Amino acid sequence: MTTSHDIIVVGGGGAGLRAAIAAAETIPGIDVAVVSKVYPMRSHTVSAEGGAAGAIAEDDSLDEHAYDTISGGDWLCDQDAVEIFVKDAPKELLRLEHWGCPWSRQPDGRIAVRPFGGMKKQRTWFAADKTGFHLLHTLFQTSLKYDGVHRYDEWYVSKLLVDDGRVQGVVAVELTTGRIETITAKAVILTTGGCGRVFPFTTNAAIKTGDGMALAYRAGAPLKDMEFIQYHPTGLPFTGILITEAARAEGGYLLNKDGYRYLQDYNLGTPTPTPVLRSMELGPRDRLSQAFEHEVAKGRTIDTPYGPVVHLDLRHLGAKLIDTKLPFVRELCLKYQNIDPVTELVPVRPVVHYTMGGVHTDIDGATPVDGLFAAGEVACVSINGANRLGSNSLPELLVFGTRAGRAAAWHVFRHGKEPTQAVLSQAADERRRLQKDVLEHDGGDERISAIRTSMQTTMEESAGIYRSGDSLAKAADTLGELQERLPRAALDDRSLAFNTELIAALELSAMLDVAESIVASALRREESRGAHQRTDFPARDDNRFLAHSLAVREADGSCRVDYLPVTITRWAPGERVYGR
Amino acid sequence: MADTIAMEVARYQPGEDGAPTMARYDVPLRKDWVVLDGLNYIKDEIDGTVTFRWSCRMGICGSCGMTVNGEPKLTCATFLTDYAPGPVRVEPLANFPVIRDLVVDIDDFLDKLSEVKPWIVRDEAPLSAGEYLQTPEQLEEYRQYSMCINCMLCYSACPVYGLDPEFVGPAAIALAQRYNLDSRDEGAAERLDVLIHPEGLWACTFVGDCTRVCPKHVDPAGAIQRYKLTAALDTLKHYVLPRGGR
Amino acid sequence: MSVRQTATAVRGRYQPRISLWWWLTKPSYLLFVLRELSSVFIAWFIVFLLLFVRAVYQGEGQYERFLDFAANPFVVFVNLVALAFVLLHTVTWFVLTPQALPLHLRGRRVPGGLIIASQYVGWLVVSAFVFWLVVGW
Amino acid sequence: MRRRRPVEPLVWLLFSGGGVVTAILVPVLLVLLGLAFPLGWIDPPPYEHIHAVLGHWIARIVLLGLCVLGFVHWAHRFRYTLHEGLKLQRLDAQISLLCYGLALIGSVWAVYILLFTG
Ligand SMILES: Cc1cc2nc3c(=O)[nH]c(=O)nc-3n(C[C@H](O)[C@H](O)[C@H](O)COP(=O)(O)OP(=O)(O)OC[C@H]3O[C@@H](n4cnc5c(N)ncnc54)[C@H](O)[C@@H]3O)c2cc1C
Ligand code: SF4
Ligand code: F3S
Ligand code: FES
Repeated sequence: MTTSHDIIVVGGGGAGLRAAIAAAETIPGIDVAVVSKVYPMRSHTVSAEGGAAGAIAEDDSLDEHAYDTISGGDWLCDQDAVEIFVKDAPKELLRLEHWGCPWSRQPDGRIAVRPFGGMKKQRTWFAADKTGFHLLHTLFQTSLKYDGVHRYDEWYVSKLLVDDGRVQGVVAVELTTGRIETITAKAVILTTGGCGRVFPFTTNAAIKTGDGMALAYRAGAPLKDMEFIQYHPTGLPFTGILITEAARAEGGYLLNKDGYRYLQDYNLGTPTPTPVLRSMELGPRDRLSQAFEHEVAKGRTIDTPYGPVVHLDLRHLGAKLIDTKLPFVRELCLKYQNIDPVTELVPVRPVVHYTMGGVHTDIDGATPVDGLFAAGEVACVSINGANRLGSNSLPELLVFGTRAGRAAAWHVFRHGKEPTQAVLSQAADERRRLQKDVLEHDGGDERISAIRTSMQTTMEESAGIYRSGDSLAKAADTLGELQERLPRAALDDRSLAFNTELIAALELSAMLDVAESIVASALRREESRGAHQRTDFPARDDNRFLAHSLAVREADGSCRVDYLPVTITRWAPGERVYGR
Repeated sequence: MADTIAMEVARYQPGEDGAPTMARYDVPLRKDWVVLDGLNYIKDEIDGTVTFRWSCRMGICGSCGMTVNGEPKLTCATFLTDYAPGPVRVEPLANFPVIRDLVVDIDDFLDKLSEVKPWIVRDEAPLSAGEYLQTPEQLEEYRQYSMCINCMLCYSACPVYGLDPEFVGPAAIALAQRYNLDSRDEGAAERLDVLIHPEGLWACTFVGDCTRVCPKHVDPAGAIQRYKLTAALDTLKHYVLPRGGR
Repeated sequence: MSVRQTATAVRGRYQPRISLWWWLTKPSYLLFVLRELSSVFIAWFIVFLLLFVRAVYQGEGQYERFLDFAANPFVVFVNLVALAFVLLHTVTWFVLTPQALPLHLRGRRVPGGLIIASQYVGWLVVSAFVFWLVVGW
Repeated sequence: MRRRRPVEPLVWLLFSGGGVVTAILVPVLLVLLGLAFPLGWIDPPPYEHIHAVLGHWIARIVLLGLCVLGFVHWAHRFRYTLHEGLKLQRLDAQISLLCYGLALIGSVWAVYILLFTG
């Protein structure tokens, strides 16, 4: 069966909903479909806690936000994109305010802003410590008022249909019934989020399996800067639940096993009782996570069944401040770790959190494939460079979600074409593949969960906070073997109704492709920059690598890495300085 | 502490089973494992066909609601040890049609949610005019009702919804109230028109279990009662002062 | 707007049914039904009250007869049960008032506990007044 | 377009009013009339006293309010109890007629006694 829309938005998170609304508002009467593998309000944007950056304070300026972003990204950001980003971010956040987002306020009723890691000024808007939750529900509820926005809730997109050099739709499985359907469109916007689940220990939800990256990669769009994986310094051990940076912004300390604020040993400034912006605990995430690894090496961390940890100390903040500014942190600690941060130390360790890289797009979200757009964490515009600053991602998905939505609407209006016959037969092939090779595949001797676990441990061991050429090369081999094992996996579940195992198999296949691109890009980048730290190349090398990596899928499935120069407008590459 | 615990999981395969049956699995009993970890263990290690929803594992996405030993719970926030020595009975949320195993159909809620217009109703001011001012006290007025994660535990606990599927139900009414009480909103009258009919507010007989089971302390029961009072006074005004008055 | 083909979607769903005895399945449900049944005893007492008033209006003889009727063990028993239900009604009603009626004093929400407490105080005052009125001391 | 206003909200208002009045007044009256006097915990007041109290027009009005609201309170709650407790949703029209009808009859009786006798 085939249905068609003008635009398909794959993904119902912050980026997807914002793009859908923007498209609906740009061209009246346009028909937009939001296809999401979970109900939109379940998307991972819901988990974001700390806030969203947008310069509005009187002592702040767009240039300072741009500079913090660019230096935080170790000069790998495209500066034209950053300039657009910082200019539009406050507007988008304001629009969310008009749509009902319950931003926290100052006593006089104006928006309140808080400090955040790596930001020199207070510019992070927040809705207590459930910013992403409120942002996503505001967007979702607002989207309900647009008649032109049609939702496919709990549909999994398994393939992009590309022919004649342009994208023409998707093939998707309706989870509840197992129906495999072709949905054609004149433009497709990917907003499927990141791929944290490639790693074993992550803050990311179960759904963050890099599907969109794999879809684009297989459809011929390159993946940019995939080697840059952000570790957040403070995750709860075992669950990987994130303790937001706001906990440090409000004055939390990081202590090693001797109760010592160890960050002072790593060029991050000198300890002060109250937080100082861009210093100590408010340094950028990559540096904090790296400092942790050094503490492990020095034997100054605390051992637990779930690996080494350090302590986050919030006790001196007092119950009152914690309950008003960080209620969710306290709730999470109590509910999932059985710890009360008002009286106890919170064990934390670095945890995979965010993918800086993603589908290569221009500043309008357009990918090199005609009609294919991407926005949000799945995309790499790039404003995050080698390391994203906390609270830049929520505004990113609003700003570039909007731009992609608008650009896609105009694309449909100006260049929209009907699907070709070839695409429909492609769709039929994909249907047959899902049916025969996956669902009805017999006689396999592999378990999906076993392959997934091997992939995750391989990634952690070789592409973690510190990497080396040897370990990466070995990882590339292992991933190749796993790719060969995957077709031998058989499903226990042959049912059509809500077959989560089928989805798990498709997700695993996406994750393997993405993992290969991460390892290939990391292997080629022989320098250390931001979140990519090579033990065999410890210095930054602007001569060779002030460039974006582009992972391109070859016809045989292997990964080729090209480079693209970084756009520099006003800020020449300099040294990243914190704590001074 | 014993090192395993038995989990009894409801299984239902559409087209094959007439009604759900219970299957029994032994899973490791660990101090920090929640019911959802037990289910994932079963799926990964014992039986890949066991079907349930989950995502965030931090009590915020609202997808993992199930009935645990008779009570609606977020399974990612319910420790197995609380049920030791077991067995732990895991069933789908009550009052919803079961799609498969532990997965229920909640589309009915989404339709009702759209009906109550959960968005700011007013002519939008230009962005250049800046934010709509809202003091922390005004924010506090509706904050509690904005915390709903749409987990459907309240619907599962509400016997009225089970008996009368037309009932708009706790979370949707609480969300309508969330916008009514928002100082930026002007849509209260429109929403009242939707909710003033018998299946709207009045079907609720204040059983109160919705509030008792809500993991986010939304207090939908209170929201509905407040709403009834507003609706009643508004109607009174309408009859007493047929023309002016509003 | 959600796109879902109802025809296929509905097929094969298991539609759970609520049993006639649902209110016995959880303590909170049982309490709810008992609370609702308190209304029956309220109705009974009002009838009882009206009979009393009528007797008083009809003269001393009728009044004495009413007192005899009220002293009938069966009537006393019914009233005893009624009292239990009426108290349940009073207590549950007071508990839910702050949920339904958020009060504000100088821009701040009055805490629920305070509302409940002041209801009890009011209740005691009114009861004392009625007692004084009826009994005369 | 505004829908026609249903009467449900007004009935609910009466129901709630009944809830409040009965919650406050019924316990003390029930203890006195139903238990304390018949069981001799307290001597019943002399006839003249009680006649004087109940004959006063304020007492008549207050008691009328209590009785009418109390009946409506019963009718409304009992209707929903039958409706849900016994799964009789299909018979809602008949049940409503029965409950509110009885409440109406009771109220008329109360008016008769309190305003037109003694
Ligand atoms: C715990 C946590 C806290 C964070 N805190 C902050 C913060 O304070 N500030 C900040 O700026 N950023 C924060 N971030 C980062 C930020 O939340 C994310 O980067 C951002 O929400 C990603 O949004 P998205 O719209 O791109 O994707 P998501 O919200 O992840 O949505 C992805 C969507 O794609 C759909 N999808 C995926 N694959 C498919 C498929 N194959 N078929 C159909 N649909 C599919 C999913 O169903 C989902 O709807 C945080 C991240 C985490 C993990
Ligand atoms: S009101 Fe509470 S229980 Fe109901 S859906 Fe919302 S969060 Fe869940
Ligand atoms: S449980 Fe149901 S009856 Fe009302 S108070 Fe809650 S919605
Ligand atoms: S998994 Fe998200 S709420 Fe439990």
